[in-house]
Amino acid sequence: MLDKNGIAKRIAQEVNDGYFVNLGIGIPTLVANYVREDIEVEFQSENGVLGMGPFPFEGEEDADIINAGKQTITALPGASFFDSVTSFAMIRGQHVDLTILGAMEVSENGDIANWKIPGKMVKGMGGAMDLVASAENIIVAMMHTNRAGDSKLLKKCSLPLTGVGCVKKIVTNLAVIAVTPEGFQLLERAPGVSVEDIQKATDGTLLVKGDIPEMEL
Amino acid sequence: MLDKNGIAKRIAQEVNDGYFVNLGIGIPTLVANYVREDIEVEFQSENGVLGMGPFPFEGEEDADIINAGKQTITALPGASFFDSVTSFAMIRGQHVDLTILGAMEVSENGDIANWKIPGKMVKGMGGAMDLVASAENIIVAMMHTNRAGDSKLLKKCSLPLTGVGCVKKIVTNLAVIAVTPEGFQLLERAPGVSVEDIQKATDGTLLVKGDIPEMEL
Amino acid sequence: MIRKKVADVKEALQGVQDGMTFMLGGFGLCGIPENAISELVAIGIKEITCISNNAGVDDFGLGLLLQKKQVKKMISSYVGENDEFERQMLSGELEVELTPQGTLAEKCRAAQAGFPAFYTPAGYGTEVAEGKETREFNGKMYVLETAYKADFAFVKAWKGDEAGNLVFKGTARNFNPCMCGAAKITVAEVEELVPVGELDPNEIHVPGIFVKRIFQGKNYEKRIEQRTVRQRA
Amino acid sequence: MIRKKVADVKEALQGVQDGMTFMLGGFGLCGIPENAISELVAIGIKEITCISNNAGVDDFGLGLLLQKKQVKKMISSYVGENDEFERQMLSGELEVELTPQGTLAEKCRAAQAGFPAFYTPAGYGTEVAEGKETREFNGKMYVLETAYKADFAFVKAWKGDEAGNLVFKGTARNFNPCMCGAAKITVAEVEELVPVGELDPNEIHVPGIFVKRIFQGKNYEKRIEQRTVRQRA
Repeated sequence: MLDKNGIAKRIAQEVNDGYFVNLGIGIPTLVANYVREDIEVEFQSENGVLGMGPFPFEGEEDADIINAGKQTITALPGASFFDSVTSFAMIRGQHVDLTILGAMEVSENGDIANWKIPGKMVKGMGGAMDLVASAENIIVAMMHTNRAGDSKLLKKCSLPLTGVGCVKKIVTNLAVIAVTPEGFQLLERAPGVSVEDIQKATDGTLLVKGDIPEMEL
Repeated sequence: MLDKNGIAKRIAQEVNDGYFVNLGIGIPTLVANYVREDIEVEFQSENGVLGMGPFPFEGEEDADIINAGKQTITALPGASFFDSVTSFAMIRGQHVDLTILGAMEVSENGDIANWKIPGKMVKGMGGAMDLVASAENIIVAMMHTNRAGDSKLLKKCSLPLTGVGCVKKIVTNLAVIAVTPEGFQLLERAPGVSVEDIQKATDGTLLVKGDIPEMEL
Repeated sequence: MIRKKVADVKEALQGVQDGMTFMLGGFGLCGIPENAISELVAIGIKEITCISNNAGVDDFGLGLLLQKKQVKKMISSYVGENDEFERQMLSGELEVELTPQGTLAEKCRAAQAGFPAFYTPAGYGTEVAEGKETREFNGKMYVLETAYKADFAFVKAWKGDEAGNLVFKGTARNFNPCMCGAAKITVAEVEELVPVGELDPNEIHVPGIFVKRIFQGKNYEKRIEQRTVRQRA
Repeated sequence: MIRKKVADVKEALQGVQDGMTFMLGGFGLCGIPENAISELVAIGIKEITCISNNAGVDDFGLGLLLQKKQVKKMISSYVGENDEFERQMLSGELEVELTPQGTLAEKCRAAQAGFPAFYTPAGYGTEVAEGKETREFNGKMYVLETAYKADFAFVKAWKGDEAGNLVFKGTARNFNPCMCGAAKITVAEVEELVPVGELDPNEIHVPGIFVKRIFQGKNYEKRIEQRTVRQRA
């Protein structure tokens, strides 16, 4: 079973040379720490920076330079700052190659819910609806089950949707799963996790074809 | 009767303090020469400059700094350069207070034609269609009749339109005319021109109410 | 040149009235019009509608207006940093319209640029599209979104001049440019009002035509929401 | 950082084929991609569609492609400086689609920013609106215009870096920014390719993500169409 950093590490393998990547808040933010150093990648943050770098050294924080999670960050050589309209031109115009974000629920047809629990919690969708409606390549990073132990991989989402039929891949603490026309397809198991464990934690249709390898991390 | 400079001089009186003004090619360009010096005015050129200044001194021309007529120009202190999308945001968004442009024909309901003579001449509309569809305040600068002696102020335009019901005022070599719901209304005569002269040169309905003063130039 | 300079925030806010709709720039607490917000709190304006990506935090930014219950309605994309906000929303005291972030930016830009409406894919198939026209183009579904209407836009820039030209720094730019000229009156506050001619005309982010009033702001706190740092090796 | 630099115009144009649609930046002869145009003439590409505000003059800019009859169709707003163009158009050799200038810019921007269509007032009640959907919003009529589709965009900037970031000078900016990222492949030529890090990230006009290939151009003529001057007092 993976922890949050393990999920981030596995997702980092999906980041290819030449990719512009948008990382959501939470686990996705950690992905930047594990991307191979021999490839060229640029991180975009939807509040208006391309070429985002690591956190600043202590004492060098600048209130005017933050990411979408409102964290102080740095800009790498070759970076650019721009306004929100330009930022979403990058996203909506499919110039961002890969979007990695968290979710409360994903359904087997690729719907995603991550912005609202009616009557209980309403933080808002931020840029997530633009991202999931636009990106060709969306990976969800999340725990396989919620705190109550219920599966977050469902036949149908119960929460208000963020986007429909958009998720391509899911990486959880238990597995790597592709969203296919037939449903969730199990691709890899987390270290020490059995197909049965994953099956039990998955509410939606889980396709298991042949031998399922363990992740290489 | 006015010459081109006279028309420009009369139109310059319509330019008020605090106006952002877009000047078309031809007579309108001359208006800049006659604007009062005690008021604050900025000229916008749709190819991407606000705060346009006079022509450069000889030897100081810069191929990268031109107006919409492709003439070399200068930029005044406080000027800005921008792209075409931003330029038309200014125009379409009605941030430009006054648009002055030439015409081949104007009809008594305010339609304007100035971009095409079918089968004969097709230069294109450039920014004119955006300007006339957007501006609240449009003044046409033109000769009252064409080279063949035919009136350019018509009941209905015969040439393909640039915009509908948009012209507010017309300044010609003979007169200042307002476009009203009832038709062309004569406001002022050019020096030495009689109401009859204007009537004869005007094909559309010409309203003459009371005494028509001569222009003060 | 057309001069836009006003003496101070009081003169800049002349004409604001109860019940009006305001656009406010900023992302989180980054690039927010601190002076305008303080003044809106001070004059006790009421029943306002705010179009702003976020709603500040409990004791800073738009949170100050929420605390005093001056806000009738918030139009935002993300409001997750503000407990008082959540309380007022869940109790029904505060109307909230949540809008995808890119759509929010574009609805401002549409107002600025004279577009009444545009089609965007964001929100298709979700609550956001309810009651809105949807339409297929090239095999993909889109939602028709309309331009915002607002009485005042309050923006904050790094530098500006009397002509109203603005320059931003870092990610403090965010929603500020698209709100300029998107309301009837745009008020810009700047950290530094420089002499006309000092800004390079090639490097102006917002041309002065989009700004009606400009003033030099005071006492910027520029609070950081998440101070994240790394250790020196 | 993702490197976009290519060796020269030949490498930059790899993949261009007869029958393709190209966007070309520039207003008149100001800010045109001179190197790309020369190469398109040199390789003798045919039957192309060009989206460009103007069509050059007889012996420069896009006029060079027209002279050699390489252009099947022009999509422009103003073509009044080119006799050969007028001849080909009136004789029916050349297809021409005239589009209001602001609409032309926005149709590029729509392609860049992922908008399939937008409503604009320009052209309502004219030939331009024929066959297009029209619609009323708030008592005013608008025309529905759709995003362009193009295979290559050729743009010219003043400075650029290997990351594809671009900076423009004066009114040579014009249509270049809205064409970046509006075609499948965007090729930028620059007068000066500077080392990465030299451009201030606050002052970049087009972020590198919108540019696929960049190269340092050569032998810029930058011809002036109307040399207008005033006399010293």
